[in-house]
Amino acid sequence: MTRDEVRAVVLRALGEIAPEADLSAIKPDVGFRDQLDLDSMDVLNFIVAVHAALGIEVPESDYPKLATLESAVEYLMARGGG
Amino acid sequence: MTAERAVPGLDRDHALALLRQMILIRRFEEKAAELYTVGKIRGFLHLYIGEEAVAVGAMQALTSDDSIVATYREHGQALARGLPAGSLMAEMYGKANGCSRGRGGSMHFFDVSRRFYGGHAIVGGGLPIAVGLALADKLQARAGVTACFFGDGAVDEGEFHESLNLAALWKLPVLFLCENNLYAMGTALTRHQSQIDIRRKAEAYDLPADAVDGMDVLAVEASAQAAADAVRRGGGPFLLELRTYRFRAHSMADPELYREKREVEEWKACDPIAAFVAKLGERGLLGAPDVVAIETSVAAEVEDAVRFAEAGPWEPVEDLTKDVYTPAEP
Amino acid sequence: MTKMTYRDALRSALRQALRSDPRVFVMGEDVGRYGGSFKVTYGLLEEFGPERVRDTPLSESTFLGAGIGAAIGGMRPIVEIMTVNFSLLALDQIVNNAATLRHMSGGQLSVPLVVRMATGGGRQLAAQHSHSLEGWFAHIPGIKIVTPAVPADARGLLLAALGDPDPVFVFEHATLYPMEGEVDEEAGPARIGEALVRRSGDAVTLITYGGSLGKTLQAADQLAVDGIEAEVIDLRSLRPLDIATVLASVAKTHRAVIVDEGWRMVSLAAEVSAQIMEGGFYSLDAPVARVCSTEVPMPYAKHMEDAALPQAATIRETVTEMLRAHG
Amino acid sequence: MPILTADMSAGTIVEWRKKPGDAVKRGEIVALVETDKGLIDVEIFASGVIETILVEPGATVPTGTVLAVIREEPGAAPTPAAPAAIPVPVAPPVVLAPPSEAKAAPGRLKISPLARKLAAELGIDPATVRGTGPGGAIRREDIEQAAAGAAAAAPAAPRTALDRQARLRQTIGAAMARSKREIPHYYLATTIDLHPAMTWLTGENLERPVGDRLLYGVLLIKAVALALREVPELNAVWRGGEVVPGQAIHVGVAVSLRSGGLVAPALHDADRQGLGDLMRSFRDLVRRARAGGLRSSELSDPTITVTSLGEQGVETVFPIIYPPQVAIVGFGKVVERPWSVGGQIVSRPVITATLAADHRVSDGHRGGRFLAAVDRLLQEPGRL
Repeated sequence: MTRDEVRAVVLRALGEIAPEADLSAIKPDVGFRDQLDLDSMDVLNFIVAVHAALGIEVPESDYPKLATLESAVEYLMARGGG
Repeated sequence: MTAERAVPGLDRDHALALLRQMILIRRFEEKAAELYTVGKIRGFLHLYIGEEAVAVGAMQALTSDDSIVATYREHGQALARGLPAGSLMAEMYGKANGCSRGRGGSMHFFDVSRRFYGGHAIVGGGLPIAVGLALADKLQARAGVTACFFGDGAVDEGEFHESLNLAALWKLPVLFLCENNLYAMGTALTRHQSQIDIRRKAEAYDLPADAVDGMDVLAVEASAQAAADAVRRGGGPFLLELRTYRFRAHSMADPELYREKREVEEWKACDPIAAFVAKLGERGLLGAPDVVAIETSVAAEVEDAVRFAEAGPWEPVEDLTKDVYTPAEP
Repeated sequence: MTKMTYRDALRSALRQALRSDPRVFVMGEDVGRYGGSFKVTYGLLEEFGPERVRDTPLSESTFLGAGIGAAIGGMRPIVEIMTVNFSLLALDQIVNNAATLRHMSGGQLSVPLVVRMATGGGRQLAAQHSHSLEGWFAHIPGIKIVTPAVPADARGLLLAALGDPDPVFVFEHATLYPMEGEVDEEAGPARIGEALVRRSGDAVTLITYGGSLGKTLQAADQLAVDGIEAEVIDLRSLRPLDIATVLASVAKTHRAVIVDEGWRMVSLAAEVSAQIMEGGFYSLDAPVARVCSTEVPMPYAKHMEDAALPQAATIRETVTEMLRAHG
Repeated sequence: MPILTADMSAGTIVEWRKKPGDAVKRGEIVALVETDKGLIDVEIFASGVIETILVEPGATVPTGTVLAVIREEPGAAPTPAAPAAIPVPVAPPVVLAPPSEAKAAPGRLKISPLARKLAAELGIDPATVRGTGPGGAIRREDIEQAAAGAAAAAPAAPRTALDRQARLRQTIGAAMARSKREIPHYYLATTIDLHPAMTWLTGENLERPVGDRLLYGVLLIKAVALALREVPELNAVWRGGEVVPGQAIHVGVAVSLRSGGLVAPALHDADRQGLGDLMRSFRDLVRRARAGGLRSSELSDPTITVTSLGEQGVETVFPIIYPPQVAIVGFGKVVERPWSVGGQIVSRPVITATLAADHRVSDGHRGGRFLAAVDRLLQEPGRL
């Protein structure tokens, strides 16, 4: 998949968790939890959605590596998303 | 039974009138049976075929001032009393132009203008009403006899004994007319009464009584006249037992398991209409053309009654509760 | 206004009717020579004669049926059935004739009949002489039911019954005959179908009729001591039932208790409760309560009969429990 | 086939008394029929000659069926044809005039008893709720809508979202005010070492597929649920002036709604569910709470509530009890703290657990035992 396709998957996952959020306004390098006021339940649902879409199992220890839009795309591309 | 009554010079017109009334009842009932089989008449239907002489004969003894209380087998009494065949047929259709506005049906004909105070469907339920009507006449010093028709079944009810006692005790002008047709629905008289000579029941209340062959219209007329005269003399009530037989089932739903076809045929041999036609023929009071003329005019009258019923309106449902109570004066 | 007993008030109405209308006559067991089993018709035979004050044989079905026939025949009969317990013998005439003939005849027949009966228990007469069956009669369309609880109504409602073109049944609780009260002998007939507030209050509405009014007022007075002001409504007639007056009161108090000497199940109280629920649902702060007779053939022994019948104490406890649970 | 009895709808031909070619006269018996009332003769009302017999003996046919064809004599009166259906007028429903509802006393709220009871239980002031019942009467659904607040509503036009949010704010406000006014709260707090729980959890999640991973919140809920078995008086509601013990342990879980506001629907029988099931129920409850799909029982059933504000960076929570419950447990955030283990100072993840309870129902002694039980249970996460 291309970077843009992976990026679209991440944004769609975020959209399911925060339906009212304006996805286009998400800053790529600021943590999702702060921008979208996500709690641990939201993060778990985000990880599950990414796994469902890309088949990538993100271990708990790697959660911090998906804290921002950029780092998430980077992480997922590196693990065969690309 | 009392000795054969001598019939004073029988007047031809009167005889033909009696015959026409009996034939009208017969044809009316046959038409009712027919209309029942095609669903025009519903519910219960109790036919009077075979007992015509009782209603026609007894009615001759009553004036327009007299009152009548009858039972659910009252088509014959109603027709003999002069209620128009159309209003009776319409009532059985359930139409608003019926004599009870479609509210009563076959078992509950009413016509207060002719002092016909109803068909009553509770066996024995009409007797106290008749006693009360007679009490009202007596208290208002009004001339008048209340004729109360009931069957042999009613003789079993407490109200029969209470009514005869009260009427005798207070010397009320009630003519108790017991149409003994030998069956209370499916129970023969011998199986529902210990004393089957019903006329003798009156002795217990010190009340005059008589019995007569209910298949002979002239005998019935004479006995009823004598009984009514006795009552009019203010001597109190009279019990007249009219021994008759119904040729049809108790009602439309009766397979007649309780009596033999043979017995019915034997009684049919004494058909009140055929017997009367024969008697009048012997006396040269009537010829075949008279019978044809009566049959033709009766047939027309019955057809008119059916048309009247067919054309009748249904009572509007909005009137459902009308007459439960008397409307308050405005 | 004069002070007279309930029975005297009834007699005053009977006498007034017999004097003013030749069509009126009285019929019943021992109403004449014996002077009436409850002494209501005492003296009428001597004043109006045996034609108009008629002792009857013990044939309730037939002399009530005869009353219906006489009414159809133009008279204004007053039939006395000694007590409601014996009226069961005449139920066929009442239901199938009195209540039915006008409608079934298409409006041709009118039955201007008055039937008076004593009713109720509390006099240790045991099961067969203590019934309170007004609720049964109130079930039947075509007749009217009145239950005078005080002498003034005994006179007023009886006069109203006599003036009514349809059958009216007057139920006189047997304990009320000796009760004294103010009666205006010039007053005209009362109005059938109109309930009265006998005591006003705001905490709860007590609805009753006939023989239970006294106990209900007693209970209300006892509740007042505890600061609970109960409104007491005397229905005065069971059919037609004046539910409007009841609902107006419940809209104010939001609580209702019905006191009815009939047996609880399928009682008159059940019907009033249903109509309150239907018409006053949003006024209710508590389920409607009923104080009725225990469902038992009335026992002879006094302490047992008292336990079976509604009492002022039971009414009071029912109200206090209702306020506690749904305060 | 003639109608021969009052409720006859069909009949069986038993035998014919006539055959084709026979003459028949009005009134004659032409056949015998078996009806519901027994064998009855069939009378003919027309005169003429039988042409054909259409229904043979043994056949059962509905009333009105033509049984035989007769060539009628001229002049016989025709029977009015049997009506296909008897034209009985269709009775319009007789609408009894509804009993006139006595005017509700002015200022009197039109509310159903059930709705009034539910409002009291959810701490909702009915006056703030708009009724959708007859004449504006407030019904159960109206209270539930108010209780579920904004979440319950489908995404609607912003204006109504604001209304709903305002109304939810009012509803929560009313409940909290009433709780403060009526419930004598006492507060206890304790700090719990979560090291055993967190290490167990990390190992557990490694073996679980992504969709079945557990959050530490589930461990806290299960510990609270099991601890309530040891101190049951905290698992109850206050109703009609007296404590009503909970028939089961339904833990209300405070769920923040994305558009603001909070609801605390119940996790039913939290003490009896395994951690996996409890996690699934917990995820489903949060999803439905936020999508507005809560069931009314989930709103009215909690026997205690757990609120966790750790993720908002709060260390210690001093919660207010949700009426009609009699206790509430609060958890702060998990922080690394110096911790003495066998005299040695080590770094340990700890969490502050607080209990607010109704002093009418329990006292500090019992509350303390409860928090101690929660702490003890969390030291053996494998047995939760």
